[in-house]
Amino acid sequence: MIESIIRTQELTIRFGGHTAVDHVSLDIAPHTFTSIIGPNGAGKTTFLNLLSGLLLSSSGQILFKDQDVTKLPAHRRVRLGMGRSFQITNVFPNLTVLENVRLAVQAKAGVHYQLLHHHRKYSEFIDKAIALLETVYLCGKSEQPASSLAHGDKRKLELAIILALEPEVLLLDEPTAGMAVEEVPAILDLLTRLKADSRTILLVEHKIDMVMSLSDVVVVLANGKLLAKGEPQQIMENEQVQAAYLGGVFQ
Amino acid sequence: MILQLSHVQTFIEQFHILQDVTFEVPEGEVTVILGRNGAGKTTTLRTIMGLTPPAKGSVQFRGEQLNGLPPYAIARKGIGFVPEDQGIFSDLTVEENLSLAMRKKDGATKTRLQFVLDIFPDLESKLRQKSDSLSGGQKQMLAIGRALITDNHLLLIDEPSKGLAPILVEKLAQAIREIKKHTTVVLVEQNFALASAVGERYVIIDDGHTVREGKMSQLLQDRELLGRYLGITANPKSGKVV
Amino acid sequence: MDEIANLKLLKKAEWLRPGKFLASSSWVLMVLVLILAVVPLMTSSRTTLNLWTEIYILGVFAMSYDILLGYTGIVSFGHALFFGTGAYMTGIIIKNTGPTLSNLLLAVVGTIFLAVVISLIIGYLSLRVKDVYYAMITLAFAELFFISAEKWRSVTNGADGFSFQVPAFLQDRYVFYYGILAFLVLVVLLLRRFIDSPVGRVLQAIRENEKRAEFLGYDVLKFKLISTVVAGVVASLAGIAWALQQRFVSTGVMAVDKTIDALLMTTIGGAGTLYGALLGSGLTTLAKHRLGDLAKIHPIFERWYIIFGLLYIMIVLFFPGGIIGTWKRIWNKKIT
Amino acid sequence: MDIFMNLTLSGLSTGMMIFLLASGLSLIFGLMGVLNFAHGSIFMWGAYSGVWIYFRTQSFIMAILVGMIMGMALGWLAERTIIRRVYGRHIDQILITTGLMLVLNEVLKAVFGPNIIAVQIPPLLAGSWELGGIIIVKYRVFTIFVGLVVAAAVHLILTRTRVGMIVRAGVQNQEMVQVLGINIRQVFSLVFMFGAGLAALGGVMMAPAIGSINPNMGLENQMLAFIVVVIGGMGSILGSALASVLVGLAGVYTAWFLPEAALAVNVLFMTVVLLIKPSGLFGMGGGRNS
Repeated sequence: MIESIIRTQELTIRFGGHTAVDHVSLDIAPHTFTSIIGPNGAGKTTFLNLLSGLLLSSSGQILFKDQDVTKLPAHRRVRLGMGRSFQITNVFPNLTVLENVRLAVQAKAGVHYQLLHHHRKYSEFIDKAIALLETVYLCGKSEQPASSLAHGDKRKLELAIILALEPEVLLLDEPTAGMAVEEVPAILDLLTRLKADSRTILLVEHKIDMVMSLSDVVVVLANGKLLAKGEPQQIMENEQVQAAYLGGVFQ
Repeated sequence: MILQLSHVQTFIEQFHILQDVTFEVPEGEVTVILGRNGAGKTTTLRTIMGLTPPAKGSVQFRGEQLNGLPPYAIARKGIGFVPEDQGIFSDLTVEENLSLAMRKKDGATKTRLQFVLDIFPDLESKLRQKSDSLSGGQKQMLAIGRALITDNHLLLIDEPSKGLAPILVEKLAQAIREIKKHTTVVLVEQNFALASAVGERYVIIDDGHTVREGKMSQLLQDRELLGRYLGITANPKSGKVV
Repeated sequence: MDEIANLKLLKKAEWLRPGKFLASSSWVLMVLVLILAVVPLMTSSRTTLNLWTEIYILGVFAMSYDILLGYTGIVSFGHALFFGTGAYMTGIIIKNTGPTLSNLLLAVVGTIFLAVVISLIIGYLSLRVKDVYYAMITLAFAELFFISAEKWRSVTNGADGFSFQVPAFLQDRYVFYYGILAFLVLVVLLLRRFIDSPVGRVLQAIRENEKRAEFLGYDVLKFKLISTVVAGVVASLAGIAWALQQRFVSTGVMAVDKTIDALLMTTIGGAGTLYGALLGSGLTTLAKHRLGDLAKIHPIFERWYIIFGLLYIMIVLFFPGGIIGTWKRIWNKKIT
Repeated sequence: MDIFMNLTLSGLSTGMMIFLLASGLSLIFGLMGVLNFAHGSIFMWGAYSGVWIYFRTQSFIMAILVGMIMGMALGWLAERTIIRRVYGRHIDQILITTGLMLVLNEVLKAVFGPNIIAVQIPPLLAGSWELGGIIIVKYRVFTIFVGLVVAAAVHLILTRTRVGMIVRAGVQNQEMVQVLGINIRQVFSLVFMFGAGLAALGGVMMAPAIGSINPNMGLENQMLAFIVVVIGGMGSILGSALASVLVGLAGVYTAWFLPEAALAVNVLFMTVVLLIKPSGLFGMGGGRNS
């Protein structure tokens, strides 16, 4: 019986004199949709970087399904079941859209060091990749190089890549960043469907309305510290949170 | 109008950050750009400075077109910029940081240097120290002071209160009031208390669009607008925060 | 009616599209091999046949470099040390034990073993650091090998080098020609299979975006190691062939110039296209011989490399896909 | 004892000449992030044009002047025409500067011929002093002196002048330098030119010290300069100076005991430094993949 799928204990990282994430202890329950919000520079992305292994913490611990992953390299965490998206678009630009997803399917299947078989031998990978592209409405563009996609489509492609990894936990860093307003609903729709699958999702996001409508739990970071955690409505009404956003008492 | 942005669009790589930004900055006032996280406030300042040049639209400064000029040329037109991360050269001393900004060493520059040391007395005693050794607040003072050394007509300041203790925020507000006697200021600020205390005009940016501009005093009356664009104050009880 | 004609035309165009054309079938290779196979029927000049085998051998060497540069996205300045290891191993073993087939096989086995070991050691030491440092460390190791070859005179005879006899059956010029051609075809087939294998695909992913590849769960360092081992082994095999063709080995086979030759051939022909490296080998080797001959007219032609250096700079700046890559791009544009 | 003294002097002298080459390399990398594989070629152009003038004028001062002017001209030209197109693109920088190296070396051979040219130490600096049984070669003392003067001058320029301040600031944050109204591209050109000039000076000094010049000397010495820059830390002049001395001394001491191992020791040294402290012994910033 696992109560929390991800647990951080006193997680801290310092850059020179600056403490970007400051003794954050947080439990993420499985099958919940958790959003992390906070003012600029609160340490949200850094926190995600620590969870996913892009950065190593200065002190504190990260447990994933009760296993200590604090020192594991990123690729090992992915294989354990943590998939992440990036704030900046992060695909393989000169490979086709299909190949982008196929590589992720191949990784999930554990086919790593196979030198001599032709990759087409694994036709089930291609089938699965196509199915995933259908999920994100990108099927018609499967043969284009990823670099030719519009920005919104690239974000969809990223989601397809992460879905291909079938992670138990999805770490999403601002999936709608830099999107034209009309492109946002498609991503919102996708996230809603992911939520319906009862996956564990951790979302860093600025768009408060989106956070409020999707989240089961909202976590607020400010100046690297955990400020509040609770249901969306609770958080909205929390004076400390409002103060953090609006800048404290001052005349 | 000292600065005019009309229908400015800016991309960072493929990110369509500014989608339609239009506003004007009257001379001699403090204009505050407000908006939620990720709305495009920082990018607006960086676009004015030429650091992320606009793809479409125009930026005019004292009637001159700034589009297409490199950042250093824009700076020489008389615009100072204090970035979000302060951009202090930590390997250099405080004095070197200041003198790097001096393009001339004439009497006027010396007067301005004195003005900087008057409003930020903390800096005077630390002139010979490596700026690495400054506290967060002192670094902010140095960053703003550095932008005041040159004969600037316009000062762009990005979130100066970030990470500062309340007492320092108050000092900062005084300094900005002092600065605006000489220079027009455009301020990006999430700390609404500070913004409303020093700002005369406001511009609200949301999702890369300017959605409203006007006098700060009017904004303070408009709770609904405040709630909609400035964060999570959906709840009228939040009045006491400000 | 018109529409059907158009469709047919389109189909035909599709077929001619270099991307499809190269990837969809092996027949371009077959035609090429057939053409190359009849070369000896048209000439029996030893010089001409030597020129062709030289192109094939350096082509193999350049293709192995393309695995690093074009398919994994790393710049090595130490590739010649593998080429040189193969050449020296062959030369030294055959010279000291006699020109027999079994000794040649011993040299091949020993070379492969050594190439694997060296590439693992150097790769392990240098693949963790940034690309510029990687280039530097590989250059440093190549210098070490070069100097060792120069200083260890009792075995290598230093910069003067030594000649040796090749096994009798390789002395027949036709046997040698077809042998090397077969070697080339084999390497092309193997490398093509390699780059189309799951590992090869991951390497291209690493070239495109290392971080993303890691976040798919791939252990990037291990894949890069595989890449350096494959490239190293193939380069050392090319070195063996080179020694057999020249029947002479000197420090030249270890020199940085050899690595730079491979870099030039790959980039000019088109990095990341495999066949580009072969084309590059053909161009530079032909130029070297043809322009080298013109040196009798004016010594400036001895400096023919200047032209290739400039061409290379132009290609890096303006045509990153080299000849084949640019050709593909133009074709694709024409069709769409 | 006198052998030890002689070795030390010779090591210091070699170290100082490597420093001339390495300091420019280090500055260019520190400020612009460009690892210049053509740096050794510019060094060689300095040596050849210096020697060429020396043969004609018999003036070593002229040789130094002309060599440096040649180096600076080539550096300026290279930056203007080629290097500035690839700022920020690391792989392309490696490829393009390698191409530049190739072209410069080939043109050099076309102009000056591909053969080794013997060079004598200028009479004024030739010979040696004897001091209590220790023989001190004058030219070595001269190179050490020039090296120290250049190190001090570069250090003073970096710390005391406005341009130096801009360079130091630019190493940290180029964007901010521009925002202060400074055209950093101009500074880049200047530093590139200056670095190339130092490399060329190293070439002119090196020629009499080793007694000859040849078209391979560029790459050999560039290798040592790379090692120095890695050990000393990119962008750190004092680091380069110390590392140059270290590399120079390590080279001569090992060469005395085991001549074959001289380079090996330095290469190993560099590899170890890179793996343990990628930012170099005296440098800032990291070299490790992130």
